[in-house]
Amino acid sequence: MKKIEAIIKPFKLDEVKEALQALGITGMTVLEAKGFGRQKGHTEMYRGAEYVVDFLPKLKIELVIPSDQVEAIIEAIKTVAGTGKIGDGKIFVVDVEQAVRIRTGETGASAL
Amino acid sequence: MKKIEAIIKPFKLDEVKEALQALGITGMTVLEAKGFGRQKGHTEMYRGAEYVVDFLPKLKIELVIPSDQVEAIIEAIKTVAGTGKIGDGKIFVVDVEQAVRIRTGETGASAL
Amino acid sequence: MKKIEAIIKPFKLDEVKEALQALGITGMTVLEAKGFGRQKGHTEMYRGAEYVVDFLPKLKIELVIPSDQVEAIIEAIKTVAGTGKIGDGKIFVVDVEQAVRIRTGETGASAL
Amino acid sequence: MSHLRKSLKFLPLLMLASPAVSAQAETVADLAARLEASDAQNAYIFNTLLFLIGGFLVMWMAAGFAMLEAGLVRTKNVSMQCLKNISLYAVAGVMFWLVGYQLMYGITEGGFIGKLAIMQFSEANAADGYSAASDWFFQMVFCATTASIVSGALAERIKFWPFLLFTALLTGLIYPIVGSWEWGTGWLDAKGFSDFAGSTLVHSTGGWAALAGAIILGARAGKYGANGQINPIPGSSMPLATLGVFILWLGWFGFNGASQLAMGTISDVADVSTIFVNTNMAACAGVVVAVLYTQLRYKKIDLTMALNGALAGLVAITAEPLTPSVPVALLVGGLGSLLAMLAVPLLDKFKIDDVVGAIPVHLVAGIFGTLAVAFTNPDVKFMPQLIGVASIGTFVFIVSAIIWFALKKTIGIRVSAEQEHVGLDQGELGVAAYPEFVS
Amino acid sequence: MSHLRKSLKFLPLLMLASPAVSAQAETVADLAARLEASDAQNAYIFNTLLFLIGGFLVMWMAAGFAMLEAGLVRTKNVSMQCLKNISLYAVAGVMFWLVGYQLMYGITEGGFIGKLAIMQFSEANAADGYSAASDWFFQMVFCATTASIVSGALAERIKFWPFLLFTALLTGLIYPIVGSWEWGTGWLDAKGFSDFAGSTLVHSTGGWAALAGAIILGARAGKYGANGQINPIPGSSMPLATLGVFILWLGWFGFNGASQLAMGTISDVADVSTIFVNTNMAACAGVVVAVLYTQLRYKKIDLTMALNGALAGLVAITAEPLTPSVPVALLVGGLGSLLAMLAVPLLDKFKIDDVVGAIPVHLVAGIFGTLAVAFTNPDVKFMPQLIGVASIGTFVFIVSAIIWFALKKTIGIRVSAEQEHVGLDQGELGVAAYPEFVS
Amino acid sequence: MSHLRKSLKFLPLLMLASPAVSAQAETVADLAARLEASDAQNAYIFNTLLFLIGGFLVMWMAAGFAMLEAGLVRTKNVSMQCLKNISLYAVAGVMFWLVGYQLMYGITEGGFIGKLAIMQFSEANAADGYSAASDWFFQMVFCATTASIVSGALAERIKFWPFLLFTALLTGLIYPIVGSWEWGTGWLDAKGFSDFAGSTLVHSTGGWAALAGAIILGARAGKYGANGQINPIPGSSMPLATLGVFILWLGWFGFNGASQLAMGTISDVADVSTIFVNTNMAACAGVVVAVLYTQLRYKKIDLTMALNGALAGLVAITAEPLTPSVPVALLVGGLGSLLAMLAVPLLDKFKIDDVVGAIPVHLVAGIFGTLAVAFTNPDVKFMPQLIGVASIGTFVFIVSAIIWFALKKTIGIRVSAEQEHVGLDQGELGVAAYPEFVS
Ligand SMILES: Nc1ncnc2c1ncn2[C@@H]1O[C@H](COP(=O)(O)OP(=O)(O)O)[C@@H](O)[C@H]1O
Ligand SMILES: Nc1ncnc2c1ncn2[C@@H]1O[C@H](COP(=O)(O)OP(=O)(O)O)[C@@H](O)[C@H]1O
Ligand SMILES: Nc1ncnc2c1ncn2[C@@H]1O[C@H](COP(=O)(O)OP(=O)(O)O)[C@@H](O)[C@H]1O
Repeated sequence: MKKIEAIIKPFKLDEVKEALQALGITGMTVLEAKGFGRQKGHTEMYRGAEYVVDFLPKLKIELVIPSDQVEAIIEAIKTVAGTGKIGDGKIFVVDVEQAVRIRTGETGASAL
Repeated sequence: MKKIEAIIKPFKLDEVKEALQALGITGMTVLEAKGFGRQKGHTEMYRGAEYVVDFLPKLKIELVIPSDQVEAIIEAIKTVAGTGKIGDGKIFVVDVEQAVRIRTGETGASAL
Repeated sequence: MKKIEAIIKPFKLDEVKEALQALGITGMTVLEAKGFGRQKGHTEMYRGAEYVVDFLPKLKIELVIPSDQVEAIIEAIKTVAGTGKIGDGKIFVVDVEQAVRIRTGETGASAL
Repeated sequence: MSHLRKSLKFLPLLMLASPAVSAQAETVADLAARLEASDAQNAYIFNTLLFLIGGFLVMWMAAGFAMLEAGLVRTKNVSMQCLKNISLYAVAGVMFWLVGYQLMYGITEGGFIGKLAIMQFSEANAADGYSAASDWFFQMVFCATTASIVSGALAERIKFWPFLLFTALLTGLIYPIVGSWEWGTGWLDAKGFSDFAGSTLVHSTGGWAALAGAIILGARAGKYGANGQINPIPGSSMPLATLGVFILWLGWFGFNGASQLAMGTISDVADVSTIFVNTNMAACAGVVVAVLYTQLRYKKIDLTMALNGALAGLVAITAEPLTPSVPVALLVGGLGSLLAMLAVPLLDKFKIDDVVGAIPVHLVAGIFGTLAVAFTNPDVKFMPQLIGVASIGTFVFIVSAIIWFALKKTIGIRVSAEQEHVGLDQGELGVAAYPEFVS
Repeated sequence: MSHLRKSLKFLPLLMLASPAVSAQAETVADLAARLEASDAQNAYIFNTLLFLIGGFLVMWMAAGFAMLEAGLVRTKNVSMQCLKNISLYAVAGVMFWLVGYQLMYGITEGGFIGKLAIMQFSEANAADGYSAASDWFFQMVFCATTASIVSGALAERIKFWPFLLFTALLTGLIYPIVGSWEWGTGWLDAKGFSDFAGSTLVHSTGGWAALAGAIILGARAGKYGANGQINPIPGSSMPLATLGVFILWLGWFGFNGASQLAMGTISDVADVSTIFVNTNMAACAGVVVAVLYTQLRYKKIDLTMALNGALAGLVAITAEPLTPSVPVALLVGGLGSLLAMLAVPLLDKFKIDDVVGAIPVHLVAGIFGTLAVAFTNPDVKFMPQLIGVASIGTFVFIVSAIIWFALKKTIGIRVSAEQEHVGLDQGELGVAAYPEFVS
Repeated sequence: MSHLRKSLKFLPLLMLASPAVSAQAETVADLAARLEASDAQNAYIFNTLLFLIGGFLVMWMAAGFAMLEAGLVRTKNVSMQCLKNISLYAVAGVMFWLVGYQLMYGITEGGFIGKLAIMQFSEANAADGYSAASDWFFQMVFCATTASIVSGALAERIKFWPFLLFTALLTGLIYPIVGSWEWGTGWLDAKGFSDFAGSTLVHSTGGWAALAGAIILGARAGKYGANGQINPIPGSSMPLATLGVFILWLGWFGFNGASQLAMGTISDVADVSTIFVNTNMAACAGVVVAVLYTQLRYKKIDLTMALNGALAGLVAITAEPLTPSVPVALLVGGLGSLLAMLAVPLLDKFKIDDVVGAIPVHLVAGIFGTLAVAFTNPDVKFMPQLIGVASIGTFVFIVSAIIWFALKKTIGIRVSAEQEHVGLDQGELGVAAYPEFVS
């Protein structure tokens, strides 16, 4: 099994979710994050002084999947989460050794 | 070392923490998350229109442990975090190559 | 590629960011977290009853980097995030199999 | 009919008021009658104005309760708490018109119960001394206050509709009945009981109803551990709770001040002023005592207790805000606060779960304040005060308990464990307090 | 010149007011004149006081709109909504002084338009019956209310400066002109149109301006799906929205009550009291209807609709809060609320995106309330009401549309898609509502 | 003794007021005396009512400061800021009764200091012209305002108890002493100094005390970088800050309006009305200038500066809200706002860390407003204004500095670096502002 970690722009969440559902994915976990990267931040004004906010709001999507679905999922995310503008985000793939469904105790791919 | 990533229902945190402490675990990190899965969401009403909220509040617990404790910990989490109802969550196991305690510079199992 | 996961005290973020930038790191993702560990929590008062808050605010920094930079980065984080006081946090290293830049589709080290 | 034209009516109106101006033969007697009419008119206007200003200030307390309670419940129940507070105010208004007022003031002197009748507003009449509508408005907002007290104590687990039903009965029947005994000049008033602005009639009544409800409803899941430990359940927002208390403090000037019921004479308006000062001082003492007490007792100051302390001071002085001197008012407010501080852990000991501290603040300080009148007002004796506190307490507690019990056995009063767990905003209402989070 | 010394002036002043006290030969006529002057003075003070109290209560409504709107926009637009609300109040004040008041009240009876002139305050004069400055203040806060209505409907996508420009024109020209037709005793007043406190003049005017703006501006990105589906966009904070509605409810006692424009007689102050009661009851009915309706229709209660229901009840009763009996006031408020409930999804059907429900509440309930006067006030006929609603509607809608269109074609009224997406707080303003989050 | 019975007293009371009604032989002189008594009574009631309304409006400003400051400190210090605000109001009330009032108003004309005595309230007396208790209440809330100003500037790093101690000294001694010089008719008043509602006596006094404190306390950790850079530390909630400013704006009508100290005559109530208009216009100008200035100067509008601008406009007009015409009031408010805008970065340059902008708003605009009186009120000269500003500034700054210094050297005024870092809510208080987060 592999874990896909995708960092995306927050407003793309719904589209990504739908694309993944279309691929038969039934579960994922989303975390709020702040991203620092090539996308430059913006300046804010507070009491007459400017400051740069260079951590931008992002969402981190984590989903664990059978290894053979990795390519399709990367492809799907790339397609819908991309705007072509800097800051679209990244996809990382990590190996997962075990998965357990708490409710049933099922393990492995059937736990996903 | 392994990293246990457990996605649980938020109100189970205290019980999970206690069960893990009972196993001698001295550290863990918790993140707020939203989960999408088999557990169906609920509809909300806003200004006369319904909409489905299918991302539900979850907590993600991360703890890095010596490899030999994996089974015991999975067992413990399964026992206390399970309600038998859909949406109880998952446990994933990921390999960790290195651990460092920032304060002392200790590495490996002694950093945990 | 490796993923560095560093759990730090929140007020250290800016220093860590600068130290990493100095090493040529161009991207990272930060998540709010609550940490449980050796650092003891504090008691709060609410309506005449005390309770212990033993999950303390932490930040989790995730950055994926080429494998050869691991040591330098651990060193840098250790230096700037350390206060010498309990609770300074941990650094974990996890293997990453693949990285993709959503915007361009670049993969591997060039996606970072 | 329109904004400007209306103003043009002023002069003719004034003419009307002095019909004999141009007549040659106005006599001293004519003039005396005119002066008397003029005095009566001014008194009428001042008294009515006092009711209107006091009324809108007390209406504003509904917002205070809403914010205080929204701040002290968990995020998952905040929208529901807002809904309950605006709904109860609406229901109280309707019920107090439908039955409440006549039940309360349609009583015979020394009687036990008024009449079941809809409020009818008579024509304005100089002899009344004030506008009946203004009086009704002022009395109605008091009635609503009683209901607000209950909503806080039972928060986070009570079902919406049964709560609203109870509110209807509380504001339509229970409160008006006990109100009739005293302010309606019923039997308690005849006994010599005295409750200037309602430490007992309003605050303890709300407190007893809340207590009965809290016992029958049971504590929130997780509040009390298996082996007796108490688990604090912190609320969602301290600044909202603080705002709520400031609102209540402001509204209390109307609550106590306008309970003088008249300001058409020097003595009345001076009394209103004294009431303002004493009301304020009692609240100040309530804060100071709570801050000192929690600092000394717990080594840390408890903000929610400081907020409760202000309210307890206000509740305590409400039974008699006029006769005490300033030091006495400070003492009454300070002791009211101290008693509330002591009552909070006591309730927990009995596993009575009162989310916002309504019982310590409104019931405990209310009882204390009412009894204290015997010592602060020379015209008032202790026994009548005790009888008043006991009889109203017994009546409200028993009737409330019966209603709560009946509701429990029929439609049920408590949400399911599942709903309580996910929160009432999702379970019953369908809109989160901060619905935006992530998506 | 100073706080205490001033008070020492009281006695001499009183002496001045009764110059003949020490004279021996005061006659009945002298006394009659003195009594008359005294009556006139009291009436003057009471009337002025009504304007001042009503005025500060309506001013407070600006805070109510700010909180309601801050609560109903998304977090990323909250700071901007706060800025818009405080800025529009400031601009309304300046514009109503610069041109508004004279345009509104400098009209000849039965006329179509007042004069373009800066407001000049005359010396205080007993014969006026009230202070001109107090009247101006009271009229000004009404004008500001009109502008507040617009800001909510167009939130989350309109540019700041064009919005402020429109506000200036609305408060300086549009509102004063339609105001002049009725309250300025212009042609509509001559026709027999009646709008006691402004269901049409204030609320519908704001509503029409908002409607024109919402159509020309277009919906927020993502609000309406490609195949007709409606995507709710939940706001940032239900407790803030609730606070806003409580503030507005409180302010409405000033809005309607002080629109009696006088309280120097028993009849006037009794009327103000009746207005308080009816205003309150209409809002109560609005809440009750909204809660019941959403429960029955949607199986879940919608808090934002309950809040809108209170406001719709208030708007509906505003055209005639004096003549209805309580049951009629309940009916007017309840129907106003029901119509607003029905209008919300209707607007969505036409893809008109009104963020806070300003159009259902202020326009729909405002029209209904104005037409209903024909049935609640025996002196008012239906046709004049219809003419009033139609003529004001046509005028405001067309003129607003022209202005919005001109602004759109010149400086543009809508932020870029990118700015809308990141939120106006970041795009236009540069300070987030909760700027602290992480770092 | 009870709500309804009381009202039955009205008629007898009226009878009492006209004892001769039934007597046959009432003379013109009798009638004249009765009319005079009636006039005196009405004036008394009106004046007292002005104090009461003004008083509760200014009391409400305490909530405004609490919300403004809660919004502008970081989340980790919000509960503490709430606690400080409610506590300081309580302490101010007690101190102003214990010593403040007599120190302020027990001074001989032209004197330097009043007497150290507890406030004793005399019986109501028609000859006073107003109720002493109402006057005391009104003066007390002014005193509390002074203390509110300090709490904002020193937020996020000062210890609770030393802060409260300073508050006690400020409200019991410092403010009353400078108050006695002018409003107590002391030496400054004799010099011809004029400060209608307290630009200097209240606002600058608070500002000077805050400035001394800010210097001695030092800046928050991290506010000023090693090489001179300024690090903005954004607050927790812009909507709360906005709410606070709306509350303050509303309260200011009481602050300035009721400082007329009388409304029992046409001229007085007309003056109050003029003050309402000017107060409002100055605030409007303050907003407009701040919005324009920050747009032009920084290319982005700064909401917190717009909020400060409104307040600076209000502070500036407070020294003389009566004599200016509207354009002059706009100018005073606008310039006050501009000066505050310029002062914010200036303070930063001197590394004086003022969390909420209390010094620019209350001190800078307060000085400007006081000096400007020489140009807006023909009866006032520049030199006395300068003397007043300078003498009060010197006195307050030096005495405050001594107290702060003494506190620093004894019990310490600053929390530990560790406590500052984790936040005062955790370090000193023990309840987070939003304590619910995760668990
Ligand atoms: N090396 C990295 N490790 C972890 N997260 C990264 C890394 N680089 C970028 N990110 C995340 O991806 C987001 C987008 O990256 P950025 O460089 O701004 O644009 P792009 O994705 O177009 O290259 C960042 O905001 C950050 O959250
Ligand atoms: N494949 C997955 N990858 C990551 N997280 C998952 C995955 N499937 C489920 N989850 C997480 O687990 C939670 C529970 O899953 P769900 O399917 O609802 O019920 P159950 O755990 O009973 O199977 C989800 O809300 C989501 O957070
Ligand atoms: N085994 C672990 N797995 C995951 N996170 C851990 C683990 N141990 C500690 N942490 C995280 O590191 C933080 C600091 O650890 P702690 O034991 O308090 O102090 P120190 O870092 O000085 O050893 C914790 O708050 C927690 O977030």
